[in-house]
Amino acid sequence: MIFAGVDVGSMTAEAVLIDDDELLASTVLVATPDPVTSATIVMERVLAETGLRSQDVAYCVSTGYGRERIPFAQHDVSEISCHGKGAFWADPGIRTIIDVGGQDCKVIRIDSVGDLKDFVMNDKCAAGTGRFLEGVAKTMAVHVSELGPMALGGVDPVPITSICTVFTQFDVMTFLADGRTREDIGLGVAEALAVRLNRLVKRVGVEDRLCITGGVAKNVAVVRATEKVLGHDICSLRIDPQIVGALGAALFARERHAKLEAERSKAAC
Amino acid sequence: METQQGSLSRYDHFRKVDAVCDLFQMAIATGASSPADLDIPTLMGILPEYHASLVPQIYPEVIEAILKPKNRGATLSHMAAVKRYVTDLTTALDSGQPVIYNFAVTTPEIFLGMGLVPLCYELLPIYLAGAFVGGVDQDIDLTEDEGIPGHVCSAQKAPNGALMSGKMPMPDIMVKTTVPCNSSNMMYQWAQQQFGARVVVVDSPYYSNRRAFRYYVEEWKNMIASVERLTGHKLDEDRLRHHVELGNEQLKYYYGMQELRRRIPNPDPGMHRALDVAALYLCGANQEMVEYSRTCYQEARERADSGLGVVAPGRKEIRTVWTWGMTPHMLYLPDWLEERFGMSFLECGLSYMPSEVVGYVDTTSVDTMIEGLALRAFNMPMGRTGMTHADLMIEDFVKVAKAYHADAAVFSGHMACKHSWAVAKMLGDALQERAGIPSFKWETDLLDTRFTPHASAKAQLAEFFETLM
Amino acid sequence: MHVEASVVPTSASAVEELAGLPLRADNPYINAWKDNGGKVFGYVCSYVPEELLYAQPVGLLPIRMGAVGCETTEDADVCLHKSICSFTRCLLQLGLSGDYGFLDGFVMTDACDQMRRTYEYWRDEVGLDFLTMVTIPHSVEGEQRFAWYLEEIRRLAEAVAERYGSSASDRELADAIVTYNRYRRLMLELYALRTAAAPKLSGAEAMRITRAGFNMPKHAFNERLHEAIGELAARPGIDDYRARIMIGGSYLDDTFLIDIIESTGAVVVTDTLCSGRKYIESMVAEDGDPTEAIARRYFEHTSCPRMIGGFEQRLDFTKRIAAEARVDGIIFHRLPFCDNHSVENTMESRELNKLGIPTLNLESEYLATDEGRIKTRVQAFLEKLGK
Amino acid sequence: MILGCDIGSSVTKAVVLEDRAVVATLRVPTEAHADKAMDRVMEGLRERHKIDRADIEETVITGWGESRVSRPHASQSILSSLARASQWDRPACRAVLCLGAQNTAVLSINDKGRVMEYRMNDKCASGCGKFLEIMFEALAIGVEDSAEIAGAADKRITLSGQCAVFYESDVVSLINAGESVANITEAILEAVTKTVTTLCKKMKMHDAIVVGGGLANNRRLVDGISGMLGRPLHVFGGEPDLIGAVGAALSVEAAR
Repeated sequence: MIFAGVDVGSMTAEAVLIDDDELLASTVLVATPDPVTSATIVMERVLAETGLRSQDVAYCVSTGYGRERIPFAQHDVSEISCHGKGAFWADPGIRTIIDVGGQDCKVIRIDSVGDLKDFVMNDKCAAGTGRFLEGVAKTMAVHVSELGPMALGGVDPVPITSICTVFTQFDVMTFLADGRTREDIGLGVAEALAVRLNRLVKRVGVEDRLCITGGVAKNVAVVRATEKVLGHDICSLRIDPQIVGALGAALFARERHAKLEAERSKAAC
Repeated sequence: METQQGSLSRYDHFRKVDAVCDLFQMAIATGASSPADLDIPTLMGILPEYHASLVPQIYPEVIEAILKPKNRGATLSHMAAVKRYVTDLTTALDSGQPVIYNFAVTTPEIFLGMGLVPLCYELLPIYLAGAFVGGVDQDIDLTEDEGIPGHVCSAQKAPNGALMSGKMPMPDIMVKTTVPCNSSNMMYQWAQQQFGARVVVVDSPYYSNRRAFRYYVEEWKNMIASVERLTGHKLDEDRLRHHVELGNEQLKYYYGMQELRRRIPNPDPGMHRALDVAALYLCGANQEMVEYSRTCYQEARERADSGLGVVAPGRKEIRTVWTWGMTPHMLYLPDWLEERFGMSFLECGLSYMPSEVVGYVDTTSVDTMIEGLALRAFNMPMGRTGMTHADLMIEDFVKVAKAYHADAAVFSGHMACKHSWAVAKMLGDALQERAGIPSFKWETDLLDTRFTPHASAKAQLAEFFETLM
Repeated sequence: MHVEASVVPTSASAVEELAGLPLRADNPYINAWKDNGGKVFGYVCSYVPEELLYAQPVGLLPIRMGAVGCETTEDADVCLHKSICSFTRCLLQLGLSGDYGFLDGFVMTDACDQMRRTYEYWRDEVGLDFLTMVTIPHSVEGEQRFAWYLEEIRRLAEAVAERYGSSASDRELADAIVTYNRYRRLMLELYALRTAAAPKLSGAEAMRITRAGFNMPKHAFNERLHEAIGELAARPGIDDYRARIMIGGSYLDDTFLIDIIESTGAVVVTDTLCSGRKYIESMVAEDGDPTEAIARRYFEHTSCPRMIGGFEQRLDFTKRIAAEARVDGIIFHRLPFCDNHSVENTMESRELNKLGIPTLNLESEYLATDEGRIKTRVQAFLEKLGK
Repeated sequence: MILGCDIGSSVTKAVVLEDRAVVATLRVPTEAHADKAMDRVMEGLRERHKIDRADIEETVITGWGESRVSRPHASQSILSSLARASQWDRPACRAVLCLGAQNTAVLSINDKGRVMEYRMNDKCASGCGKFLEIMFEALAIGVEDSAEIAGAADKRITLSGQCAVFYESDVVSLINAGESVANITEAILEAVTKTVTTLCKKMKMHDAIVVGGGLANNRRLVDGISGMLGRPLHVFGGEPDLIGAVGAALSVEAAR
């Protein structure tokens, strides 16, 4: 049976299809300001990929910022639970997840069956999030995906002192003007981000195994820097870290559907 | 340097403060008048390992400042006094004295009079933040990791982190005046909860009048009774008198310097404000502290008598009052501003104590001494203006600005200090309208160097002095 | 003074009238009170002895000032730095913009650093016929501290007498005490309807009714509340809720947070707010010297976090209320820059978690607009509770 | 001829004055390199205005990049440049409001053009041009079009929050709540209007306020602020973003 999960964030939207326990297909796209549009497009794409039609989907769960407003989703679950669920599916050994989203990051603790145990979310500040990295990348006129590899070449990381995402961009500009290499700036930014993530992790504590989800997980420099400050290995998932939320949603769709079926059959007899 | 043992070596904050005293004294003893003249490799060679490991963490600007002729004497004597205090404290603790932390505005004399050596909860982090780069940032983080938010005052977050990491001994008793703020009161409750400390409250009434003071004196007597009960140490009249006399002598010079700072040019170096405040917190602690005050006074006096100021001769002096206070983690800032802009630092919210109100402690009897000390606490920085209508703080500063012939005011607002940020606007307007001076307000944190990095603080202040002066 | 006669209820249903009672200048009871020559006094903190004011023969109506509906703080921000909590700034804004122009007096306290420091702005920038302060010791231990508070409220009474030329007799004080005790008992009945297995009203409704109580003469409110309780008891209860939640933390009189929580299917069944359950806790003794009895109740009722040495008592209160309402979890809210509640919430959470009571700590501005982020946390919290 | 340059972190503004009159103006991207920016300025002057290095008696630089220009030059603090330019534009001017990319500054000045007092947006980026850029990026519209787009607003939304980042998440929530771009744009501009007005009110400002900086081109902002202050605002002579550069150049004239 086919289940779908759709995750609409502030920067990207993802959709995942699963067939019982098998990951069928996934799609990631840059989100439009309107979550419903993003969700609709990303879902159409993922269906097109598999040649399936929307009516083939038995149940769909949405998550992310626009979650309550997705017309074709029967139910919505918070991205916090979804990331836990998705990461656990990818690796049942996972107990702690750091999810760096577009405008906020979360540290999620799950138990031995993948259920949410505890979580902490950054206070209202986009410092240390995808948007923070995007701003920096834009200032350096590189694509955010180039930031990681570039930073690995850094030797003497610049000190990123400003707490404000906006002002960090001015700092970066000043570093460039003062002739600091992009590599050193990239590394400085990665380390600043790692420090912020570490502060957040400290609030709920860390239990191995630990993984990072969301686009930032693809930034090698950030991952390495975070491992260093945390003093914990970060294991890489066998799936695209960006689709973890949507996958979790699809898994919740399967659970929820089974639950409803059970209730229905109970009601029948 | 004596071999370290007992709590001096056990608690990193004690050891560090003691070591930084050694280092500053050594640096000055070389006779160098600027870091350039210091033969670092040779010095490192003769330093004990621990001391050597600290050298790279010290602010170069601080070294530069303390080596200047105008700062040498004060620094030397202050360090000697602090070393003596740390020795007295650790000796007392090693001999089994309970660990008693007192809030800054409760005078040490009262505890010394009971044969106890108190430790001002906030004091050591203030010293360390001034000397070392990012001195207590990690301790602040430790506390925030427990869920204490950023807007709570770092003056308590730092020592709390130090307790968590074993850098200071666990408290048996903490004595807290409820002035000046909710933030500090909450953090003492937190310490009570986390460390099982017994918090003895000296309730500081709102208002600064006779009725409030009578109540306050009663609170002091109850506090003394509680501490006596909890420690078994009794207040001894002669011992109390001894320390009160030391304190009185110290105050004589403190008031004297306040007078000297009214002179044009101002002969008293700005970096001393921070040291003076620390000295005031330790008032009556030891003979060396009196020596420090005398040294500052006499040096300033000599400068004044020969018509010299702290600003280079021939240079226009910009006389400033710092309406919030100095910024401990930028200990060197006043010196830096004297050098760059000819600014002189007259008085600040953490140094102003009206001599005409406080005067000296009458040593006639235990009661007169308790009242006198209570009166000082009642009118000490924070104590005086922290818990009453804003008018008192405003009147004080308008008076100071006029009496000290100030050209400008600087409000280095500590972000956690909500009640003074609420007054900042009224204060600035009053100084503009009644003393005719502009105010520059900037945001900083008392101890956390990351809130406003030094570079940006310097840039903001430079802009102010360049544009207005 | 009785004004209910001169007020035409906006609705036959007491619940509807109370839940929809207009605030400030649009409040019919406040207007009727003034039309009858009465004076209206505002206060913010629950350490202000209302009975003492309500008993005054000149006719003083104490109302608890909130800032619901405040949309901007542009004028208050000129006076107050942004590190002052947004409730304080909103309240001053309403003062500066004239929304509280109908007030004859304002009785402040020094309970909170941020609020107490607006006294001078209320005095110099807003200007009121009567402005004073009741100051409160920071610990309730020891008779001399109680004595200070008692003297403070006697001085308040004297100041009022001096300004309005008459003072309340013991008889009048005793009547006020009876009225306020009845008010508290009725409110406790209302809470009992909330904490029922199938709550008779939502948390949002309860907060609106409570707010009406802050803004009506207690005589009139008691009558309408009594009817409302009847109406509510007759209702079918809410039985399809997702979880039973208790809220606590900083001052709250806006339903913003409760609306978000209840929009997830949970129901807020009780609270430990100083504007809620804590406010109606414990009665004033109806015998003995009335002023002293009033002082005792206000000084010794479950304390505000700013009271040193009161933590155990506050924690016990939280535990008791949570058990009373059989809550699934507690959501602590704090206004940014609120030192008292941010530290208190963290302390209480730690102790409660040790006992296996789940808590969620939230922060939001008084004029919050970030519904999305808060809802995500609330929803995740419910999912964590397995709800 | 005097060349005045205001090297901002993103754009470098240049003007050439002759007898206190503007004879040439130029804008080039800074691209985080002050020296290159200066070369581009010289190049532009030569090509577009036929002005050679030799024609320039003196070059005065102000702004972010000043300290980063290696070629010898005179320098001026940005605040005194603003003051000087405003009084040059309007001799009666006693106050200046500059709405720049990184900073919003309010100055009160005396009749000699000396800065008496000033306020700037502190740690908080809200109210500066960069902040608007970021907000409008989230909405996928340009700052320059914002005033017009906001004109179509049909509903009043209030944004709370203290810093750019707070606003940003508020904006994202609004988008997700399905609010119209026009309404959100209006809300953002209204928020900035309030922030700036509050900054102005924190200081005693005398009448005749000159407003400069890139954002001074945004009618919605300028009219809004003027309305809230209950005072007229005079937009700096035609090209408000040049105010700093003009002020820098005038310092030489002033010196004579």
